[in-house]
Amino acid sequence: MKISLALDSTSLTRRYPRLAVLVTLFMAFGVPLGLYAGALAVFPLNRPEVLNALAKEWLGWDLATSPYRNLVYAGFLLLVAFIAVNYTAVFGGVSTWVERRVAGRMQSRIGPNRTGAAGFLAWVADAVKMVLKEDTIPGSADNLLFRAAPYFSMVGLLLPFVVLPFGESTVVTDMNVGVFYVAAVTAFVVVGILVSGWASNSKWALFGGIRGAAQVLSYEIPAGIALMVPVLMAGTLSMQGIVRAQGGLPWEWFVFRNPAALVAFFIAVTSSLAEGNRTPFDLPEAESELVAGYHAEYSGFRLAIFLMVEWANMWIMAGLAVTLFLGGWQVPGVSPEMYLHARGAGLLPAPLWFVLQAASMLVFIIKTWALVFLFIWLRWTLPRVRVDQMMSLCWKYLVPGAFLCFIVTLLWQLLVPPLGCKITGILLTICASAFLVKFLRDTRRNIDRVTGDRVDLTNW
Amino acid sequence: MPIDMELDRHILRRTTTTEEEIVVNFGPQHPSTHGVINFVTQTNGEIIRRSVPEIGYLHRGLEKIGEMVPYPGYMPFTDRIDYLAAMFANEGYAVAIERLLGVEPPPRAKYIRAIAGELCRISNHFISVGTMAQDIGAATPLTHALRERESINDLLEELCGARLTFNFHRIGGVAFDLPEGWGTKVLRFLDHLDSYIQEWDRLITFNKIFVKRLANVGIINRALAIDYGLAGPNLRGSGVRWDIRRDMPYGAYPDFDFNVPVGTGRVGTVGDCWDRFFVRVQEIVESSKIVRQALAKLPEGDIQAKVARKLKPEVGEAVGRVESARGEMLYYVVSDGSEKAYRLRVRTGSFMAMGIIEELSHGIMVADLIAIIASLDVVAPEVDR
Amino acid sequence: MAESIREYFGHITDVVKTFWEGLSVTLSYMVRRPITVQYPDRTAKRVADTLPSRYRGLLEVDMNVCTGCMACERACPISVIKITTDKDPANPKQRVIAQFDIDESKCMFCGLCVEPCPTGAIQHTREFESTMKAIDSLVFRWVPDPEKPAPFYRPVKGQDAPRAPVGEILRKRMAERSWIAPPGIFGGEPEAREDRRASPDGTHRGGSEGPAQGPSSSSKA
Amino acid sequence: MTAEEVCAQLKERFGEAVGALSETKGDRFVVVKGEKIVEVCQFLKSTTGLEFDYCQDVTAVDWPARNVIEVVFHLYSLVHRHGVVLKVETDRAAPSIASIESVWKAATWLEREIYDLFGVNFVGHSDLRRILLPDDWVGYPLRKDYKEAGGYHGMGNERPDPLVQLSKITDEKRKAVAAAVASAAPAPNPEPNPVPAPAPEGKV
Repeated sequence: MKISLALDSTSLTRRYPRLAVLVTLFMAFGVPLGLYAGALAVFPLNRPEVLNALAKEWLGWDLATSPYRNLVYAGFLLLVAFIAVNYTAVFGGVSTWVERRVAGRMQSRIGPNRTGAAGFLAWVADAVKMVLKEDTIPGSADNLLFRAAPYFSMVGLLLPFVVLPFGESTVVTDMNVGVFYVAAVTAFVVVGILVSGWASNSKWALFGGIRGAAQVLSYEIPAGIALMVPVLMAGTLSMQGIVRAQGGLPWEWFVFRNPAALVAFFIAVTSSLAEGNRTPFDLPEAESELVAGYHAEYSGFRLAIFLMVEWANMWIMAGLAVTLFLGGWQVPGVSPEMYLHARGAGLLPAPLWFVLQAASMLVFIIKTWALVFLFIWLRWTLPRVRVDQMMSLCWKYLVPGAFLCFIVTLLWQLLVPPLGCKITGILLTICASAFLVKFLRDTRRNIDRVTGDRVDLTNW
Repeated sequence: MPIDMELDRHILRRTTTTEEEIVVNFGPQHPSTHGVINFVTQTNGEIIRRSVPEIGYLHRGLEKIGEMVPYPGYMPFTDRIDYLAAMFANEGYAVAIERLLGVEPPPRAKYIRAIAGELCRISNHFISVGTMAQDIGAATPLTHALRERESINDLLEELCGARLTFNFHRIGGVAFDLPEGWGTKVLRFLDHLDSYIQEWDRLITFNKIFVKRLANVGIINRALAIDYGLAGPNLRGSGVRWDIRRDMPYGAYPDFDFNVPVGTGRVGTVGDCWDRFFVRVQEIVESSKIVRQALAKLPEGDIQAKVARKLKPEVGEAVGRVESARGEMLYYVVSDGSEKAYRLRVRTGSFMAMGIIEELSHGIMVADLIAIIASLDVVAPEVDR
Repeated sequence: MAESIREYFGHITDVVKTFWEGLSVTLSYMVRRPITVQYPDRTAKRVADTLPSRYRGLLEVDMNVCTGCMACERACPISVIKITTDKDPANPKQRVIAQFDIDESKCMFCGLCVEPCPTGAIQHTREFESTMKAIDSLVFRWVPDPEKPAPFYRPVKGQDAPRAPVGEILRKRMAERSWIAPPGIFGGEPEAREDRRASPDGTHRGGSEGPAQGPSSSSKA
Repeated sequence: MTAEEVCAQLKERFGEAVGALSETKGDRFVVVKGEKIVEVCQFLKSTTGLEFDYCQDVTAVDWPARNVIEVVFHLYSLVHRHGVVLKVETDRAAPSIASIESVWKAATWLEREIYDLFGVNFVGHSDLRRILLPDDWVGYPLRKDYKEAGGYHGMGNERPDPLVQLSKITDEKRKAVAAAVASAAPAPNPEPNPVPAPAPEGKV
């Protein structure tokens, strides 16, 4: 009793208000920044030739011929994986906090605001709670599959990080089949959903699992075809290659280069919403229908994994869309040559190179968070579609639309000269900006239209 | 007996079964059953073969209690019949006993009843349309609706001291007169409400997914609605222009000018879920009109008719009907000349609405069942009483 | 064909239009004030003090102005009020109230008892926070000690009864019985009350085991 | 159409099976013979000019004194805006009448409720089982002679009333006080005109 009182976060916050702010700041900025910095430091080293050279230069050890070289390489890869896994967990947690705060505000509520400054530590508290809770397994469940299911989802979440470019050089490996690889491995998530739905031996979970399978498999098709549009425009499947084919300014992004790409972007985003089981496509867990759907029987740590996958998947979805359509990490005004020049001639890059890398990561992170906000915002605005509507939307609208975009892009690439692309880019950018301004004005007018409501940022 | 067999044989009245079908219990605890109700549902994948509601989990014997307590003492119990629209449960009981006694409440009391009742109707309809949006998967409209409802609850709390269990009506009048300055507050709120309703429509009513989910779903045509004795917005959603306030006027309602919105099949077929939803949204606007008129025309005078302290109505029986937020609420009171009712019967809109769900459930999808339950606006305590 | 093509694209434009509106509404709430009241610790005033005067909170009786007419007991539809009147043995002309108990755990806050009260002795306060560790702690004895009964109040014509401000007496009472303190109303420890519940015939422990005490006399352990 | 006219039409069609309009205060009703109720309802529903399409309520009243259970039908016509109240009396020992489910679907659930709470058997009902109470409930609660069994499957529904015990304590104490005063008598009258005792809270 006494211990639980002492650990009561509210009373701690009361007693040491500064401590709370410091802890919050550390969790909010220190941890993610540390992970980014780790990525920035480790990723450039993570190549055999660099490691070999470094070992020779600093340690005088000829790694290239050493019998232990594979162990060292694997060790570095583990380091990278460690950073990625932690980043996923932290992002998943932080995004739950963001989601709850944004949802609260949109719903005229406040959201969590007690644990830590602005309630930021709520996700840490939740994670601790989840891990401490009993991990119950229903007696009639298929024990092995029930235990394994969350890890399938987890693997599906983590594998795309291998090719997701965070910055100019901060990518684990730039596969030449990157896009294809992402489309393939994200399907692992649905294996987890399907297995958990079946293994739970619960009717709700079964409904959820089957719905999830049907949904994700269907939406792979429009998603896959829509992803072919930037591939066509860049002429490569490599993620870095696609980003390099774009530029830092909006009219250099693929999304505005031709109208079909714009449509393909919306199709890709819609499909990824469906693949990530986000509202309006949250059918597999459909709270008001299936109670909790595929994870109805899960608790404790396994449930935490499912929830983490659900939220962290937003990063993959958004990051993919940013990479393929929105210019990725391209910093405005920085050409690819500048990275090369800044790198310097030495084995390790010059400081300016690191600054440029950090800038490119920042651009990527900001864009991705903006898309994540869009996902959150959509979730708290739209109702859920029905199963048959989800299917008809996929097959009647998205699939034909994606094919059309594909063909138009093909023709566009063949027929329109580069100048045409540039003009289209600028025109579409202007249009998009005009729509954005109109949208913001509409938003402002919504407040004025309701008697008694006004702009008021108090009550946090 | 294994529970599955019992469900099969007893509730679903099923003698044969195919391998593909499963029986699912939607409830008694389920996010969308609006209380404690169990829908025993026989499904083939996402398609429902039949869904049979099992009720009674909230049965508190309120009709029996009516035979045990004296007439005035039953008023607080009526609050518990329908906790979302207790004003009408109060009013219906008061009207029934007044008819039994031959007492007429003074005009001011009638107006105050109308004001309180219509505010309560707005509050109830906000819950109804909000939870409906929630059941369709949109969480935000519900909290926006609750925001408006909070304002009404504050007003009603100031009027009668409670937010849900009002116990505001008395036999032959009302408990309190309007507080000082209350009318102005109500008018200020109504100004807000009238402008807010348009925002509500922009947010959810015409949302494409929402319309798609509700239009042409759970169609109850005119004949079916009447046959099943549906009441209130559910009946009007099927295009039947029937409103006790207008057609069997009681209280101050003959003095007011208001429309009775009915379902028109604007986005689908007459009598679909969306029509029932939209009827409620329109009724919010109509109720706002009534409150404005009542406040403008509010007569001076007493708020309580002369009624003996010990009520002993003559032998006889009377029916009190009011248009509750969930349709016609009918109190049937039989008096044997003592100070307690000999028999007190409450017939509620939710009970009638529950009866039709089995009929509608053939061949719909799981998600549609949720939409239908939500659109019928059943409140479990009102079903079970 | 043309019709269905128009319908097909009509769906798409509908989606764009209505999503546009819906998204602009939800976004606009980002800069409106949330309606939430940060109960209980971040309010400008105690919430009980912000409630309207008609609010029906916990019942309170001012024994100084109670006439012992028992109208409230009769009005209560669920019998949560128990009044016993008696003669003062020392002064047989003086009628006294030996017992005035309200079981506020069962009370449904309907207000019917307040209405017939001739002096306003029984009133609903605006206090609503009544969490107690044991449900019996919510039985309020307004005459704490039957040995010191309260005499009937005789109303004076043309003069208001000198009633204490509503809520004052109750607040004092509530402060005395913090929810964590043992109830002690039946003169025993909380565990001792278990047998009361367990007794098959539903009868209570006899009063012989301990003297009835006012709630205040329970130890503040 | 008024209740008198409806009653007259019924009398004309069914003769003896339909009683006279009641003369009691409040709402007036017509008593119909149980075996004719379905035909009467069918007639009320389908006859032009009557067209009672809306079955508002079906309920029952138990009269142990007369040894009958009355089943009460509140019917209404949304077309003509008129209503009628029918009553059917059935024997209390074995109450049974024909179901009017075939006339109005609304009666399905209403009759189930009467079956549940009064034990009236509706012959021809498609799904006659308990609706509010559990299937294994004993007795019919809305009958006047129903005695509560005090729980269900070992789940109690009563909480000991603390006020009863407190009354007992008070009585004992008062008796003790009276006895003490009596034994100390004749005591001088302490105060001729007692002022109200200090507030009980003052003591604590």
